[in-house]
Amino acid sequence: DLAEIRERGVIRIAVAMGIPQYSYIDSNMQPAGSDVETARMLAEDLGVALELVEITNAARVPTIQTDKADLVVSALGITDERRQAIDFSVPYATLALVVAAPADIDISDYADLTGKRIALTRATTNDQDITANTTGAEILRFEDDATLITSVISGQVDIISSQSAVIGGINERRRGGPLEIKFIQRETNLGIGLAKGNPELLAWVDEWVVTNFDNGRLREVFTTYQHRDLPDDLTSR
Amino acid sequence: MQTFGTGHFIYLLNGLWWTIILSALAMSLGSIAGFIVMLGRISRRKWLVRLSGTWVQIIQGTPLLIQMFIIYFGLGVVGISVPALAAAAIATMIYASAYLGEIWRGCVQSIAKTQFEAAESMGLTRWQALRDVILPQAMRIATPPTVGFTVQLIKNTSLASVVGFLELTRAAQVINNSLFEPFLVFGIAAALYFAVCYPLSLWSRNLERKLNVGRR
Amino acid sequence: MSVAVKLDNVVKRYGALEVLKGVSFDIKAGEVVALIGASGSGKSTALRCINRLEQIQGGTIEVCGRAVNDDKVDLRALRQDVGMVFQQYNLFPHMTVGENVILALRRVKKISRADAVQISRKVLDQVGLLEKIDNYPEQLSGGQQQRVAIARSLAMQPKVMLFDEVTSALDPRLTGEVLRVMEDLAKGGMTMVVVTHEMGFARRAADRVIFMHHGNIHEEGDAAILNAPTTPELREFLEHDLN
Amino acid sequence: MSVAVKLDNVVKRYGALEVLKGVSFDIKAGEVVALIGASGSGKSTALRCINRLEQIQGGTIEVCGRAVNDDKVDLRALRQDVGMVFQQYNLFPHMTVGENVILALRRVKKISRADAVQISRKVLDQVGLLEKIDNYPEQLSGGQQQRVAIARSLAMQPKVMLFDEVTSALDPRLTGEVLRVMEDLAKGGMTMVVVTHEMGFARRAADRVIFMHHGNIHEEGDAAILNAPTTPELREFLEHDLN
Amino acid sequence: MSYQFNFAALVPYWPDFISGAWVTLQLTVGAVIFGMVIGVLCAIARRSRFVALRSVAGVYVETVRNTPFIVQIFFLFFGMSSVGVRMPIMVAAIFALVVNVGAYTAEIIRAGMDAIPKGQIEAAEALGLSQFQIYRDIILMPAIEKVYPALTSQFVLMMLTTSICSQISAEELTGVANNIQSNTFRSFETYIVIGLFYIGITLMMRFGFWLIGLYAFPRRRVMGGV
Ligand SMILES: Nc1ncnc2c1ncn2[C@@H]1O[C@H](COP(=O)(O)OP(=O)(O)OP(=O)(O)O)[C@@H](O)[C@H]1O
Ligand SMILES: Nc1ncnc2c1ncn2[C@@H]1O[C@H](COP(=O)(O)OP(=O)(O)OP(=O)(O)O)[C@@H](O)[C@H]1O
Ligand SMILES: [Mg+2]
Ligand SMILES: [Mg+2]
Repeated sequence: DLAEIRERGVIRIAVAMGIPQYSYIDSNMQPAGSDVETARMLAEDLGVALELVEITNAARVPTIQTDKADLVVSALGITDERRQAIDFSVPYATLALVVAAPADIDISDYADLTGKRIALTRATTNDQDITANTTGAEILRFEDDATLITSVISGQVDIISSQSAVIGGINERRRGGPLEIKFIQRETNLGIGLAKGNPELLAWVDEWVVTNFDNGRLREVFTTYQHRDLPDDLTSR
Repeated sequence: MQTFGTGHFIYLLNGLWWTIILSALAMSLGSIAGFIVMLGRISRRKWLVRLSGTWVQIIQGTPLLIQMFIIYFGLGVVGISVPALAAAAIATMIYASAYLGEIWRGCVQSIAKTQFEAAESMGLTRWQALRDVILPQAMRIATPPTVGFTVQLIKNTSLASVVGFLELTRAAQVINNSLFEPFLVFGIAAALYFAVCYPLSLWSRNLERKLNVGRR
Repeated sequence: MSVAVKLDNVVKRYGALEVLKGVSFDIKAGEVVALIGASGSGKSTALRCINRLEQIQGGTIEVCGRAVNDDKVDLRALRQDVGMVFQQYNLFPHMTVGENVILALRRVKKISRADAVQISRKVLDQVGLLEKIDNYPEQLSGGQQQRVAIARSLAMQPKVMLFDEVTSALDPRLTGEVLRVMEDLAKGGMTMVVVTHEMGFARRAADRVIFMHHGNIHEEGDAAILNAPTTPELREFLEHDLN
Repeated sequence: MSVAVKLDNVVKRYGALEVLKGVSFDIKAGEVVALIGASGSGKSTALRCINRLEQIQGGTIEVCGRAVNDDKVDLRALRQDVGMVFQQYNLFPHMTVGENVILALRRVKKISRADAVQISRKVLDQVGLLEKIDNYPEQLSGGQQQRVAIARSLAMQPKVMLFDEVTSALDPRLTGEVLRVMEDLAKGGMTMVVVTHEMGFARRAADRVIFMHHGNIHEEGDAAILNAPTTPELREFLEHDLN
Repeated sequence: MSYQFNFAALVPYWPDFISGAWVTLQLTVGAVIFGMVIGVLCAIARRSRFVALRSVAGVYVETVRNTPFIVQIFFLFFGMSSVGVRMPIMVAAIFALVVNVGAYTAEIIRAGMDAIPKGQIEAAEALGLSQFQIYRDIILMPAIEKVYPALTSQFVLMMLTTSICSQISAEELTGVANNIQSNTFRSFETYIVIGLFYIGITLMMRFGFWLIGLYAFPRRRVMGGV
């Protein structure tokens, strides 16, 4: 818990590398992205050193459950299912989930996906939404965003469900015409995850998020990487 | 938009370094454990044979990925925190012990039973017979399949990424996640694997050829 | 003369197949016995039972006063007393001729390296192969390999030697050489049991001949029975002998 | 009588080692020839050259009027004329005795299954192994395997048979049986070349004996030369014969 | 740490586990059958007299054996679609597995063929059999019989490798497990359950290969030792 972290002088924050704009490796081979920046800020404000625990997407929850890290700051959407396994802070950022496709494909809601082939990243909120809301669509689940993006760039699939931030990256490389956003599935609130039973740590993190959201530092970090603004009422959602 | 540069290449080399470290750990620890498993498999005691047989069956029957996951997170569950390197090394050691044990058992048993008989009828103990007569011969037969397994193990260490281990494949994935140039990045990773594995394969083939000539 | 090997009503089965059906014979110390009989009659099996490479299902075997099929028998001591030369030689292919001979001297008898080398040179000289001491088995002809196998057993100075068809791969000349070695051993008082299908060899080598038939001893006596068999089975067996 | 096999100045080398140094002999149709000589003298090699399992480096070989070492020779036709029984039997371990015999009849001679089975039963009966038709080679004793190998070759009704030490694993009784089969074949007019190290067998089986020494033919003549050798080498070779 | 095991949470997902196992099985069977064919052909090619054939087979075998499966499957799946060939997932996955296991099988079977005693082949030649007949009747089955244990292990290993096919969105056991654990956060329990599934499939495979062995190698029925 909090006292232990202070005593240790190090906070271990888990980040899944490879979520575009949130956490990735920059050209200097250093971790970068809005989540990475957020983690750095948090450690600095707590007055301890930061140890980034680089993990994979699927390991985000188990890493916290088994105490391999103190916090997870990794585009982790706050859901009821996840709340049963770990605790979340108040929202610190959002993830816009969209369905995108080339211009010549006509889709405007879930019902239009019937009979189509749609790709997404496994174990994400996109996955849950699409699985729950469509019938008769062929869903291709890739293990991470990079593979998903590769599948669209290489032309294996045309329609994807992902977070809005990846669309730009895809369109830079794609040959068969750019993707456009067909509809927004939802804007998911992202929370900082931590193990259950740490009220002090949770309280500190909550307070930190609210303070830094209000003073604009968190919003600035987000906008730098994501090129969009966060909603004003985020921390009270 | 970023492009592939020397920084990326060095990052991959760093991943390759960890791949080699992990493989070396797995092979050195795994061969000790594998030797013990082999002894169990050829033992005269029924229960030892059965025990080691079950071990081999279970380990060979589950993917390395799942073994890694269970060891890394499983030890965490019971409160033992192991570093990723240790977890990956333990898992690959266990994995290697089953395969090496089985490969070596096959080799030892392929040495004609009459060699054992000849040694024993000269009064050698079972252990002396094994050490002086059987193992030196089995070792020659065992080298090609052992090298073959090593090559597979080097590639399978890529599964250690599940426990957050940044070896070659994972490094390639991380780079690809920011570059989105899968053919380039994975192509280079494949070439690096090839550069490590092919000499081993070549060596084992030459060895095999030499041994075959010996037997004629 | 004391009894070196004593089989009493020995029964050996492989599953349902009864290979030895109550075999009894005594071999006196210093005696040379030839074991003959048709293929599959149980000759090799009998030899293998004597130094307990096979477990027996009935009867008793005694070698130099030791109960072989007793669970508490000191197997290593037994096997120091009994040397065996296999039909297929079973040399250790990864060792030179010299190393093959030295191995058991060092490991079992714990003799110093220098002494072991000296012994190995002596026995290899005895079988006429001293100059091959640093060759590997593969580099030898069949007959030479067979003689190395003999030398390897001799080096241990066993009290009893078991030879299983040691001349099968040899032309007349080499057969003669092996015979000469065995005659030397006999003069030195060694007990020998020789399985062979060459009657000429049995005639020359053996003090006594035991004829096995379907897992039983059917006829025995001195080498003369090869010229005047009393049972029709032995007569039939010998009838086809070309010589 | 016509010539079945004709070797003219045949040279065979393995690398630098000259194994056959200009060997010449004729074998007439219907003749039985024994090839004897010390281990390594080139007997097996000579047989293997006759049905072109080995390429030769000099000279010519003719079998039933065919130039064996001609590049354009019809190898399959040649091998239908020449049967070979190997020293190591070389039975196909994954096939039963019957299947071993039938295989070439079906594949090479394209005989119907029923006819092939009938032929196989006939030849197996001839070597006394009809009841083993459904057994696998491993289930047979050495002598039985050797006889199956003979039956397998016989079934193809070759004009010439090459036997390489076909009695090495046999006791006198089985050797006798094989001899009887060969005598039947000889009566039927088959040409046979027999490599053997048993002089008794050579005496009984052969019309003519060829003694090889260091890759050359050193002496030849009818079986009488085994009793009265003219060259010192053959005399020395025979000296050690125990019979 | 207080981790409470809760397998009950997984009960509603049993149809998913079953369907995952079924996909794994389909991938395995497909890959074994075609991999065997490729393996035999390549083994023969590697022993061929023709240099060209030998080297083509050699390059294929060495390339595949010395690079990771994940890279191979990426190149096949995404590479093919880059040049406009879009295959159904299962076809692509089986294709990649066949390419992979074919190379390993080729090496194993080649070793078996090399171990057939030369005398056997000479005996067949002496009987007048053609090269093709010798391969079919004398070499192939005994060679496979000799390396059958190694072959079985390789195919089991390949079955375990099918888990990587989840990378290209095949819904096999591991993929399904990842779906389920992302819903339940019972990763441990999920991995333990699919671990048991894999062991079950392994046992089934070994039993299946044993049965096939009984049928394919009648000698073993008589002599024992399958
Ligand atoms: N391991 C075994 N399992 C089953 N049967 C066996 C085994 N070993 C030998 N036999 C059988 O026991 C019988 C006797 O075999 P043994 O080797 O003693 O014969 P032998 O008299 O030495 O014959 P040969 O002259 O051919 O060497 C044979 O019928 C053989 O088939
Ligand atoms: N493949 C080979 N490579 C090199 N040398 C060989 C080969 N085959 C045979 N030789 C050599 O050729 C010589 C003749 O061999 P061959 O087998 O013809 O002898 P042999 O007269 O049949 O002897 P044996 O009575 O021992 O069967 C031997 O010195 C042998 O070492
Ligand atoms: Mg025997
Ligand atoms: Mg020969």
